[in-house]
Amino acid sequence: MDISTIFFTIVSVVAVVSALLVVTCKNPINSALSLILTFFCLATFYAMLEAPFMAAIQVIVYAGAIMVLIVFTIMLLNIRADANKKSFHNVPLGIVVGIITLLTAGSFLARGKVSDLPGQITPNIIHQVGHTELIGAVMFTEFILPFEITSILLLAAIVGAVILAKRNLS
Amino acid sequence: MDNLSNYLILSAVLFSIGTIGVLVRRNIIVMFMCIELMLNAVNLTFVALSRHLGNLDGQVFVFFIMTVAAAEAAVGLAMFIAFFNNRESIDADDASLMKW
Amino acid sequence: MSNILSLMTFLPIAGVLLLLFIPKDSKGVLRTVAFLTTVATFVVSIPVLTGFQTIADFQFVENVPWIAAGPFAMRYNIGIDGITIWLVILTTFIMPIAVLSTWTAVEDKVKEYMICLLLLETGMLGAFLALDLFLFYIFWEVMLIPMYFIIGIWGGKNRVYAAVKFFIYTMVGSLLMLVALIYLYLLGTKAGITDFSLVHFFSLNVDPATQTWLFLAFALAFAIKVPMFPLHTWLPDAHTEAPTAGSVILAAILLKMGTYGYVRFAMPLFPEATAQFTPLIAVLSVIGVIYAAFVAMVQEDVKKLVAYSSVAHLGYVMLGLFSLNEQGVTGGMLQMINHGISTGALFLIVGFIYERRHTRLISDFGGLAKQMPIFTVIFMIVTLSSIAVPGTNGFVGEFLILIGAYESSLRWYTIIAASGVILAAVYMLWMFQRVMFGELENPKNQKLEDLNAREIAIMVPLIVLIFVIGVYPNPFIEKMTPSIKKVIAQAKVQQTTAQAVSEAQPVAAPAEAPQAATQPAAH
Amino acid sequence: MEINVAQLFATINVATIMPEIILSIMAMVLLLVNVFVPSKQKTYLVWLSLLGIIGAGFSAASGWGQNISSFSGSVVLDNFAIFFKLIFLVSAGLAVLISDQYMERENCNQGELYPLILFATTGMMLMASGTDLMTVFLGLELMSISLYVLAGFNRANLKSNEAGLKYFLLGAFSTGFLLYGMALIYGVTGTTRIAAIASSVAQMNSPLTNTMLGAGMLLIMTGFAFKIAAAPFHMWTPDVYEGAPTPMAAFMSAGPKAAGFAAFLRMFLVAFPMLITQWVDILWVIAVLTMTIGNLTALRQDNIKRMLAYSSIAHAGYALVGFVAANATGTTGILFYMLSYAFMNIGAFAIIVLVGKQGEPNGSVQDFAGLGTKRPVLAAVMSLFLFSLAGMPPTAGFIGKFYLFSGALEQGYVWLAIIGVLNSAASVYYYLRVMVFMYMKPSEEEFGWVTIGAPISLALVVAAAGSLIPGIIPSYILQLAQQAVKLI
Amino acid sequence: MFDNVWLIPLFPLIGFLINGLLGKKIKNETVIGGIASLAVFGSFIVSCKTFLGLISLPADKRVVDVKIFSWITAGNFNADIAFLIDPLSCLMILIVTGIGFLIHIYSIGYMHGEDGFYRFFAYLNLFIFSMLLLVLGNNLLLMFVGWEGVGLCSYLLIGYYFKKKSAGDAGKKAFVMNRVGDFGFLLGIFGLFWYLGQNHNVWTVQFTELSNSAHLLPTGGIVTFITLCFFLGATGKSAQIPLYTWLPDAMEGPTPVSALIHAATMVTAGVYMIGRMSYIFVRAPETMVVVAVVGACTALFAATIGTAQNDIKRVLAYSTVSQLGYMVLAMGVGAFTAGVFHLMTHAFFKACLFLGSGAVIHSMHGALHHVHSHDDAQDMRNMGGLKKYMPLTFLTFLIATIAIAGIPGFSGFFSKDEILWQAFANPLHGGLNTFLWAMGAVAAGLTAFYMFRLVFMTFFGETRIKAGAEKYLHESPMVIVIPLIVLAALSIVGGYVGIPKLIGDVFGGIPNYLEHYLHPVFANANAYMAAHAHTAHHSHALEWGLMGTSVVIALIGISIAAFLYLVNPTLPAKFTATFPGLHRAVYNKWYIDELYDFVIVNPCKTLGRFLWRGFDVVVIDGLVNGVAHVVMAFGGVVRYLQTGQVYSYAWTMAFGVVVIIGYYLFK
Repeated sequence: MDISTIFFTIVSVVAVVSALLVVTCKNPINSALSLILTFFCLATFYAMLEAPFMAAIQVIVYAGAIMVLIVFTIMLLNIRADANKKSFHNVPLGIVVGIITLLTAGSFLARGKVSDLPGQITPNIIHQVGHTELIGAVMFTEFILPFEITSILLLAAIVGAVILAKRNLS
Repeated sequence: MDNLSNYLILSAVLFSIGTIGVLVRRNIIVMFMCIELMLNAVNLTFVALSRHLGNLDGQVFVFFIMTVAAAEAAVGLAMFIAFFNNRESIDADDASLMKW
Repeated sequence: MSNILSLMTFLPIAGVLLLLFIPKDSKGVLRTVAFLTTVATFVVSIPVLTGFQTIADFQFVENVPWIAAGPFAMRYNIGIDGITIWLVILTTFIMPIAVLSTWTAVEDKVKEYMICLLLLETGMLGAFLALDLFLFYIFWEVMLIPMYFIIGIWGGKNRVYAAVKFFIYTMVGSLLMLVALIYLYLLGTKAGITDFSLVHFFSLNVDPATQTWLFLAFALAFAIKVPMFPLHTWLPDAHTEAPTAGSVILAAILLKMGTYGYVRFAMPLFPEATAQFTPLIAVLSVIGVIYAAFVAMVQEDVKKLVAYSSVAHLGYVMLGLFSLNEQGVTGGMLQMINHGISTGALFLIVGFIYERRHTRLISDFGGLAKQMPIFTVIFMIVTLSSIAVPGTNGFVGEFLILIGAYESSLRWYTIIAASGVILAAVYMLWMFQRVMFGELENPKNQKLEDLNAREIAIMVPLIVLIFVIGVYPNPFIEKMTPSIKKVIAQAKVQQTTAQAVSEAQPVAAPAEAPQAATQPAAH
Repeated sequence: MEINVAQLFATINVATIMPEIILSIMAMVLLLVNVFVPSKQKTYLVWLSLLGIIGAGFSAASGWGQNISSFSGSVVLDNFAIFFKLIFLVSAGLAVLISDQYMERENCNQGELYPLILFATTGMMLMASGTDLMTVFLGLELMSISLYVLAGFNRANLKSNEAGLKYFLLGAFSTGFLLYGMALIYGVTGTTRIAAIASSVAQMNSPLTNTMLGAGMLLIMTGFAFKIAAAPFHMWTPDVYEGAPTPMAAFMSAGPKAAGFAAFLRMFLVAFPMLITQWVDILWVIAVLTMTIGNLTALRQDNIKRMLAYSSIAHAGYALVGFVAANATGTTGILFYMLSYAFMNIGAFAIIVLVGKQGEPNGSVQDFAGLGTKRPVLAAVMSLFLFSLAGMPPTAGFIGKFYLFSGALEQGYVWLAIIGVLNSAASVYYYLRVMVFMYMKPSEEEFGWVTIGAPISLALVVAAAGSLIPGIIPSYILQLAQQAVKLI
Repeated sequence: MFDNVWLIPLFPLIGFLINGLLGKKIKNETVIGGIASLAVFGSFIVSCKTFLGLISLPADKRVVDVKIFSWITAGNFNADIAFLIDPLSCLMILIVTGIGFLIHIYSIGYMHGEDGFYRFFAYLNLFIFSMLLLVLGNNLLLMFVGWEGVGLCSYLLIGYYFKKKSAGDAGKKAFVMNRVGDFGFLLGIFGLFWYLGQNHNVWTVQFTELSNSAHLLPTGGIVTFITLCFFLGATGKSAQIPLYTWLPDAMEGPTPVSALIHAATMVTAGVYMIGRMSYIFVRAPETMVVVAVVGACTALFAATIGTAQNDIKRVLAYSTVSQLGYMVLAMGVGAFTAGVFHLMTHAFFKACLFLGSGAVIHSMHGALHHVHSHDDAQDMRNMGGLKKYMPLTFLTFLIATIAIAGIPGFSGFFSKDEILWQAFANPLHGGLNTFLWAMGAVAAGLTAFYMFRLVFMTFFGETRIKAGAEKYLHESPMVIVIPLIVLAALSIVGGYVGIPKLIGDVFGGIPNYLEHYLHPVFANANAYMAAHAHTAHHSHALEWGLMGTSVVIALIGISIAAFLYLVNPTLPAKFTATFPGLHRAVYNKWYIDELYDFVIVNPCKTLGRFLWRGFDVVVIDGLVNGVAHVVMAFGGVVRYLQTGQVYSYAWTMAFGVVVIIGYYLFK
């Protein structure tokens, strides 16, 4: 058992536990904070998978932007865990479904087979060229069109958010 | 290879937890967070696979997923606010004006 | 005049377009235009009749490509032959009468009403004329829409139920037929058939197992339309609720679509299945005859009684058609016309008294003969025609059907069916007696007026036809004979080979020979 | 790592995405115009958007007959995409035309509506022409996010807001599955290009036993099934259609459904034809369920929008029949059907827009009573749409169904076709029910509030023509659809 | 020579059309009656000419077909509008047009002032037309046209007083019962057509062709079935058991109708038909037994009922049924000529009786009307002693009564005696013959009894009419009386055309003209019988003895009637008081109508009601609507899956995914 495996195990446990906390915490703020923790764990995994750029934007976009937005909203709406109100639906059945989902996923993952065609982007190249640069090269050549679409997507999202959230004109 | 399996299993676990969350939680925002959790699980899969396959397409995909997640968050939260304004509630079960 | 059939079919549409430009309040103009359109259609149909040659081929054929996409090719292919000639004439003949029949009864939404009637005429003519299976299906379905509105908007108290029932019932059957139709076509494509033209399919050899299913699908659609027992329950409802014109058209023409479907499609296309199902159809027809008679006997509503009598009559028609010999099929075809005339006339008659009294319950009447002598005579004649008294048209048809069926393998069914003539007399005469005879007790009936000129004008052509066909049916039969022979040959050809071992010999041999002997006598 | 710009531009053929470009530019222009023109009247935006839509339409149509892949295989310009793009543009155009009057009435006539419609349309077009999982996904999200907003556009209205919320939550949830499926496919094939996926699958030793491939494929299927409202992923549909502003419900029922089918078809018929044995029986069940549930539930609806929502579920089921067939006839049928469905369904919604009062207190079928007497033309046009929806000849709906069921029969799915037609017969009931009320029930209502503006009357004329004419002379459109499906 | 035969039916048809269409406008009774009578008279003239033409031909050439036009042609089925002129049809047209003419004349007087006078004559003409078609038709189908046509006219005329419910009922009953017979007739046609065509390739319904192919038919078997079918037709039309009940009810019609249709002509159509197809009937021995037994039973049975009726017309009606029984019996024993002979004589005396009773009723009715009495003008208990008021009527009536009672010298004697003798001596039925003869003889006695009972109650004794009304009783006008006289005369002399050989020999060999005349018609049948049945030889003494017996029986019947109703008028009442049950049963016609109601009519109605309310509405429509309801109910359930809760939607989706993937993985 090498150090990376141990590290992976520890981070995995943290990720899973914090993910569970997201689901189980009655207070949305606690859920949000747990989610941030999960995101950080994932960023750690990305780094371990030699994708530092992904790790970075995971932290920046997810933990930074999105979660801030969420926490902000929770604060804004001043939602508290209301003890009188049920905050869960059928938990046992949920767990059963979750386990079945997991088993199914495990099943197809176990019996499935990923492609093992060797790709060009080996860790060596990443180390030589740099991950961010590589990503950029791919994104602005092969995937230029999706990239452009995201711009429109964001524009549409902004317009939409404004429309939905702005105060009534009347 | 073992490594990949671990990641895939882990992401499957996270995906399942996210799914359970969507199914059992009543708070809309928490539900949304659980969806984010699901997306992140997918992201992990993508990155792990990308690493395994030795091409960056997966990571680019993750980039776009994040963008979309951000956009969804913006729209979604705006909608939650509107909902809260309308009903003084953030409970998904209160959104049952239309049924049958 | 090579496009005369198209002209005839779509002339009513032209009338519809004209109607659209007439303000809805000028009811008289609307009615007149509609009436003139139907008359014009009838006039156009006359050259078709006079120019019709007594041969088995389709005539006045128009055949142009219409749709071509994927494996399918549909053609605008219409034509007329001995099977359809009289049905078409009947349609164009009944329509002016139908328009006249509700001249005063329909006061509401006259424009829409007339549009519906004209659309219906186009649909019916198209369905009779179509020689392309797909085109036939289109017209077949198109007919439903105006009829639905006619029942639903201008009908009686329970009209919505009746209209929806009519529509969906028919639709279920015809959609299954559509599936069979497509299936048949796809089978055909494997045998080199390139479009939906009917003639291609006659030569198609479908294996018997498939035939069974296809036949069932076709037969179901047609059986609902006929309607055959036990699929008949929509008919009394539809008839009772429909306005007079609706009932008349329904009885006179729409029901014929079902029987026509059997002759033109189900039987010649699937000869082996026809042979296989002949006993079943015969049983149902016979049950229909007897059953409907019994049910008709105890009806309290005149219109419902007539509706059930329709079921019985069409049972005879089906029996005749499935006897698959010349007498039977001729009788069936003739009886289709006869039923159109007589039952159409009966519905008109019911309409007359309904318009006056706004009731159709037999118990509300009695003794009308005193008050309405002309009406009585007309009613009597039509009743007699309906119960097939010799000298009227009904007799010729029923007799040929029964003798044809007796000759065929359906002998025992015929004997039971023939007892229907007794029951028919029972229920019709009983009804007639209760409505027309006895003392004029109900004070409301004492102010009834006899038929007016318009009403008499409607009835006279029908009465004349009742006697003309009854006394001299041969001109009507002659025009159909070659086509009927052809249909029989198509529907029977494989049947004889299939059963060659046992029965074919005595059935087939004499069927051909004496025709030469009797034929010259006809002229 | 050097980026060779010349090489980069060599892979780019802007013509392939010209319609999308035109639409998005027009959307941005509209955003600006809306800000700088301080008019309460927004009708000019309608005409401007229509201009953009027509421009995009011409641009799309001009590419007919070509087959150009561009952006390193991210998108393709082929007849299939063009045909679908025209469907989207038709729905968008009709939706735009019927929006103004409705939004004005409901006091939420904000100019951003039109850009959002155009953005959504752009997303659909990208879905249709995308040949890369990312393009498809982003197109789908662009469409979805715009639609979330459009569904909840009338945010002060509880129902609209709720509709947006439900659509959003469930849409995001289904996106999770879709993405997971895409991830698995990526893992199995090592690529996100559809063509490459296809060749990779083709080269696999045993694609049928690779469960990751199959599971990924089926997860993608569930994602698309959600978009086209196929059972059991249809649950959002009635609530969202009922709550969303009526023109948007109309738009959602036509455009995104078609877009879902476009991507769904391309994905499954190009990438996974080898696995047809694995998805076809599941799709068979889904098709039957979708038709049956949609129709059965629609039978009992009083709210007309909700009824049309269930009917739209049923229609997705019919289209799936053609999909199950997966042959030229069936897919031709899908294309034709989606086009005619856009006309007839938006047409029907247009009538609902017209008949409704503010806040739609009269949204039930019963409130149509007397329309046939008081507004005969409207009622007649509505009847035409309903008959077309019911699949009565001679309307476009019939021809569409004919091809769909023919496809199934051609492939030997006799029972599927029979279930289809039986469903079709059952569906007649609830369409007739509207007509029953319009024509056969008395009413005191005078329908005096019904005013027909120019845009909506144009929409009605177009929709009516589109529902009727292809039913009588369908050859041309059918042949186009046939050419379109040849390429996938 | 027979080119103008078509005029025979044409005249009445024209008369019908004129009166039917224009009668209402004409109004003048004399004109209407004149037109109608003239039409029939025209037919009569042409008929006479035809008859003369026919007898001028050699005996073996006396079968002529006259084709008018081709009527129905379908495949190998062909039926023409064509007339068959042969001795039998010639005789029949003479009877029909001759008696028809007389009754037309009579009706002008009788129907004077009735509502719908024109209608009556139109119907009468239509009847004559149909009857002529029936007897002249050269094929079964055309015969059937006439067959149903006369039934129709009978229906119309019975229901002439349509305001009376009983009249309408009676008309309907007549039509329906006849329809039952027609059903048999039709099946007979089908069977014959099919059998000959299928097996011998003779596709025909034409009489001459049938006659020529009769040798192709086997004995018994299918022929039995066919002939039984035809005989069912005959029982309907000729009011035999079991289908006789309509005829007494038919007396609801005006009396001339009863005379013409329900006595003289139409009801004999069944007999005529059997005669026409004698060559087929004789080939079915079982059928012949049935025919003979039914005829004999009817003769006896109806006679018993006739003894207890008080309505003058009903007595005559049952008498008609009984006499028809004789004719059928004659047919059944192969005595075709005798049957036709009796048919003819019966036409004379029964028409005379009916017309006479009509005259009585007419007079009674007028008298009762004058005193505003509602007493029944047809009830014999209200009559009595009428002979002094209506002497001519009485005389003619008496002559006819004597004729029907079978007193030697009158026409009825010859024909009836011939039948009884043949019943006894025929070669067909072996041991059954004695019974047949016995039943016939008893019936003859009963006939004599009830007929004289009628005469005594009506014309003799004291006047029982309501006091004061008797002064209004009067003899009828000449239009009524003249036909009576003519018919009475015929009742006497009509019998001399068919004097039995036995008697003829006594008077110096007077030939049996009728038998010679009809010989060609029945030659085929007789030849077959001669070849296939063993003719027993009976002595002349036996024949004389039987003849004497029947005369004695008749005289006994008359004597009893005289004793009971002339000498001791209180006795019948005592008798009925002694045997109330028997009297009630006989008076109520043995409850046969009630039996039919109970066994057939009511179950039919109940069945109809059940089929409608129970089966059509509940089961079939219930099934149809049930499917719809189940679908709707299912929709009602399914819609509640749509809870409106986001989480449940999410659950469904998750389930969907799990199930799909699970199915994929573990299938």
